[in-house]
Amino acid sequence: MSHHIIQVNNLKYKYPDGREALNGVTFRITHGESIGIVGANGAGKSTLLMHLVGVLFPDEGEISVGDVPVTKKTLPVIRQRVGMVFQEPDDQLFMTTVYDDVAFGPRNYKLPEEEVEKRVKSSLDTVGILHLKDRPPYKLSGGEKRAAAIATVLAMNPDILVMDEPTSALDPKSRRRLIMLLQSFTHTKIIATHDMDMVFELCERTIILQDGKVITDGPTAKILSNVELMEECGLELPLGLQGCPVCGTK
Amino acid sequence: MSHHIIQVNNLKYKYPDGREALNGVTFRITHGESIGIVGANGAGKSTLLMHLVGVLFPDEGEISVGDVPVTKKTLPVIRQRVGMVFQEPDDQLFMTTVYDDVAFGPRNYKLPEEEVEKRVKSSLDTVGILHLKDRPPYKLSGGEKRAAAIATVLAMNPDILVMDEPTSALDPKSRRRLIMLLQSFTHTKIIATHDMDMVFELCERTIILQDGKVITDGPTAKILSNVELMEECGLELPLGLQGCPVCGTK
Amino acid sequence: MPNLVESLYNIRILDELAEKRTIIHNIHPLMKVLTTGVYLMVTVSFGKYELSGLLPLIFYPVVLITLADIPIVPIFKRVLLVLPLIIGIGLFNPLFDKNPMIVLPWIQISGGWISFFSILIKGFLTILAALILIATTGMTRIASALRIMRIPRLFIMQLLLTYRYISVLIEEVGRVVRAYSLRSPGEKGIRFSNWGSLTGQLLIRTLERAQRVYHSMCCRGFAGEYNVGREKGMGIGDIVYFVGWSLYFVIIRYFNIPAMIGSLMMGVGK
Amino acid sequence: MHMADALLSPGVGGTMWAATAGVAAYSIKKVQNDIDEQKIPLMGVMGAFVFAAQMINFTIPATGSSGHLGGGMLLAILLGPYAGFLTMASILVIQALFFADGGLLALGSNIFNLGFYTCFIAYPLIYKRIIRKGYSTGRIFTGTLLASIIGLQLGAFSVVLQTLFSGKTELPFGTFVMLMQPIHLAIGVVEGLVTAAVVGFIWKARPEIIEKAAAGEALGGISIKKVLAGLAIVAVITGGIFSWFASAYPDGLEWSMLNTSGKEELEAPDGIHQTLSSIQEKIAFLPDYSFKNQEQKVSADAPETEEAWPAVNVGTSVSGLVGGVMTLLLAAITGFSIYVIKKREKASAV
Ligand SMILES: Nc1ncnc2c1ncn2[C@@H]1O[C@H](COP(=O)(O)OP(=O)(O)OP(=O)(O)O)[C@@H](O)[C@H]1O
Ligand SMILES: Nc1ncnc2c1ncn2[C@@H]1O[C@H](COP(=O)(O)OP(=O)(O)OP(=O)(O)O)[C@@H](O)[C@H]1O
Ligand SMILES: [Mg+2]
Ligand SMILES: [Mg+2]
Repeated sequence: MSHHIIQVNNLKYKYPDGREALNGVTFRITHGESIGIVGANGAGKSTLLMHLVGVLFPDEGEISVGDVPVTKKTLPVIRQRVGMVFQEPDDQLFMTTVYDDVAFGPRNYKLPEEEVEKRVKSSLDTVGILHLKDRPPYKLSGGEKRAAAIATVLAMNPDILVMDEPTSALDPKSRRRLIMLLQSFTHTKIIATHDMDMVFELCERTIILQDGKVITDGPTAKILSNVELMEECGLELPLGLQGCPVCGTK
Repeated sequence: MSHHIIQVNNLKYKYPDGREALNGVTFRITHGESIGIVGANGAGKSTLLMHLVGVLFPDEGEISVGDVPVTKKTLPVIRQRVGMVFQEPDDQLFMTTVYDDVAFGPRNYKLPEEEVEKRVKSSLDTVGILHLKDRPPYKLSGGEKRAAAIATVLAMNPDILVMDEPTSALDPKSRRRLIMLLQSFTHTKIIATHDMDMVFELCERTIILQDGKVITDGPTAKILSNVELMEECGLELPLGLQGCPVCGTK
Repeated sequence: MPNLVESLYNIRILDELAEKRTIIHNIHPLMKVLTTGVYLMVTVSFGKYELSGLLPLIFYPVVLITLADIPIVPIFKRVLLVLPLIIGIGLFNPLFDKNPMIVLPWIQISGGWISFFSILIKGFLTILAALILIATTGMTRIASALRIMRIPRLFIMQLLLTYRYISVLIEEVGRVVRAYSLRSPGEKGIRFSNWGSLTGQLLIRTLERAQRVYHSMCCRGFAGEYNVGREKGMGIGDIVYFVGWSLYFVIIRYFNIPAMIGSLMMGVGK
Repeated sequence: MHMADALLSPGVGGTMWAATAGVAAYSIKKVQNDIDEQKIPLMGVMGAFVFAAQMINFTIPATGSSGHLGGGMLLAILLGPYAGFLTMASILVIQALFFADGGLLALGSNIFNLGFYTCFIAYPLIYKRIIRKGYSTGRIFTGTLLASIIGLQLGAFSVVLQTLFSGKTELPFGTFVMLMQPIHLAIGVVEGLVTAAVVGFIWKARPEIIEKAAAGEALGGISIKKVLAGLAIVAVITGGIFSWFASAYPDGLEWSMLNTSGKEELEAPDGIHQTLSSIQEKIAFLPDYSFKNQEQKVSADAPETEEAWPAVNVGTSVSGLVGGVMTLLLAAITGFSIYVIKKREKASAV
């Protein structure tokens, strides 16, 4: 299915105040790949992801999803294919109940109400917050909001899943549940995160960003275990790879 | 110094909509202790911390910091002693530049401007964002905001440090830097987090909350390595303790 | 500032009430909007000296409040907050209009007082009607009613976004004020010199946040229309609701029922 | 300065609804032409901001009363007049619904009073003229301050007119004007200062927002003459409708005149008026006094009363009183029984 190929070409983006957040980013992601995007704070991860769903548009370079270039005109098509979880769950929850919020997307595609209900329930169940369905989102705890935000995107059944720090604020069990879920999701997924352990478990390929540029792009196992490289990019080995308290290796 | 003792007695709190977030929490923290508060999403961690600085007031039970009960009247004293980093960094940044934001607290204590500058610079340096000092806080990336929020509290030189998920959104290196910093901070610190590895490294004592109640309260090494207990509370062993790829232990 | 947080709280109370599922809540929003319209028109169309004729209008709020499970206290609090405005202007009537209107053996009541009470009752009823409408319907369903009434989409979207952002903004104000007070112990309120940067800051931040919210809506297929899933079609019951109430209002308007009851009673008494 | 439903007659309320709907429809058309994605959230946020600002009451120095911001000028400057007017409309809709501030019938008046004069008169005629020479902190300040004050004065005067034409209050015109205008002058100054400060801040932080709003608007190009001519037409039409409604029954202005002159009705202007009012009497459900209602009938029968206009004898007064009490009792009983029945149903359901 060619429409799952994502091509990013020499992407440059400057925020209106002159901050150069992306400085020529190029990569190509093929169908079914699972990509971890890592990098220090301010490296440009969120900025990059926002380009993939057309929230920001590049100053230079181009992006295409499938064979469709991401432009203002093609937004409806793009957004139907790509589901994105933003870094800030508060930005993503805008209805009066969690249920309505998760149902918002499916309803926009005019699905019959039974189908909507099925989708809402299953997504809420997947992230483990079905019991919160009738509560207003602004009254949830930080992690509950995060889970709800993820559910809103799952309910849309996107072909490509883009997530900005999906595990932050989640408790370890919910994090584990999310990782399992993502493992079972066979479509393309792109995950920006500081959770190296998740990348290690989940993504076969990793892209390291630094100062708006791609520093490395390759197999996760190789990259994430390269102490020097990681150190250089303001990162660390996954915790699971660091000194083991049992055998004492470093 | 008795004023660093924190005593929480049978604390109960119900949100205005009737949600019982705390259900009789009791503990005592003595001077210089380093406490990790862990628990599943929605367990009541943030609610508990907000009581410690008098953002919320208990429906039942009482809290005292040193020998001062936390009430509306004693707020100025309490807040001078206790510095809190909120879960949401956005809430904590309200001035036009990062510098002014960090300087806000010290300036309120009428410190001479050189002293203010020294404090601001050293706190910004500690969290690694000195280079961002002249930027407006709302234009920072998620992790940069988090770092700035931590700096604002450090600059106040509090006797007691209360932090709600301080490492979330931080990149691994900043996280490491924060942990080192906290290790060198000899006063009392209370940290609510999902980062079990940090708790394992940093806190000699751990309190597990579940559904607004204290489930366990004891030495970290014992609690965090108890697979069954952790499982039961919606948690997991620290990643560093889970299967070691070198020695293969589980 | 407490004013602000309080108002947010009020919005939320009404929001939550609108989430209930009672007979009244289930009536089609369009019919509820129209019924409210007729009610308001009839209420204000009463002449300024017609006091008794107004009274049967009170059945409408009474029936709705009880059927829709609306708690009385918060609603009445709101009414009491708004009434002083009306009283302020209405109170001039007794001052300027001193013609005796009701002449009883032991007391004479001037036209000014009658018209004052008439304004007061009308104020009470109209305020109540608006609050009941929102508390049983909710903003999104009112929006869908407006859409059926062919109000342009752009305006409805604007209305709904404004509505959403009010919570976002006020919440943010509350949290910023909290953070402020945490780092300025011993200070009451916010120092004047900081007001400017605080509001400016808030405005710009909310602005950027609003853009993010809007984008995240678009990312989920938003195309200018809020879809409220559980909206059923209009049924006979809905139309009966509208027609029934309207009939009742019109009858009240043309016949002064209390006066009839009164004279009947008096007649019996004789 | 929100008008309240209770102070409004259906005639005036309806007219203002129509006028507002007209302006809104025109604005929507204008906005739709040059809408971009950024503008929609901008309208939403600014609406929320002004909404919140309106919630903050400040005391007016030296008067002892308090007021709040209108915000129309801020909206016009940041969004342009058309989007500004629409945003003001949505703010007032929400206020009317959630706070019963103003009210649903008075909505038309309120939108008009707070939105029209600021967006379509003060903004183009004052603010834009001053700004035309180019942006500077000083010009933004004076322009914003002056436009805010004048916009609010016009709005306040409009409130006076609408209230008087509605005839629910006995306040004489002069007194009312003397009450409203000075208070709103004070509010206007505060509003002007705040608006100027906010606009100044945004101009420094995001100049493109303010310049875009002012540049993209066709209104800037239209000559003042055309605007004035248009306004004159609107004024004549509205005035005509107003006076038609106002003269359809003896109240408001006429009522006070009637009291002083003692004549039951002023000379009917001409035949048109009479046919109009007779037509109205036949079809109108809305106007105030065209109803044949019980009280009036009875009072007409009452023999010895001196006053020509409403007077009631002892009998009707008492029966009205008794009937009223009975009605209220009945209402209470109804409410209570519904409550009890529901409770029982719930109990049996459990
Ligand atoms: N609205 C904005 N205006 C100006 N600069 C911005 C804005 N948002 C982000 N930046 C800057 O752009 C750069 C990249 O930010 P981005 O949010 O993409 O980082 P990130 O990799 O997601 O970081 P984090 O891991 O902290 O989330 C940073 O230097 C940041 O300060
Ligand atoms: N403003 C609120 N109104 C009502 N209920 C709330 C509010 N904030 C939180 N709650 C509820 O109170 C409970 C405790 O929330 P709290 O934020 O303390 O959890 P937490 O332990 O910090 O969770 P997390 O790890 O997700 O941050 C949750 O069930 C949450 O849904
Ligand atoms: Mg980011
Ligand atoms: Mg929390």
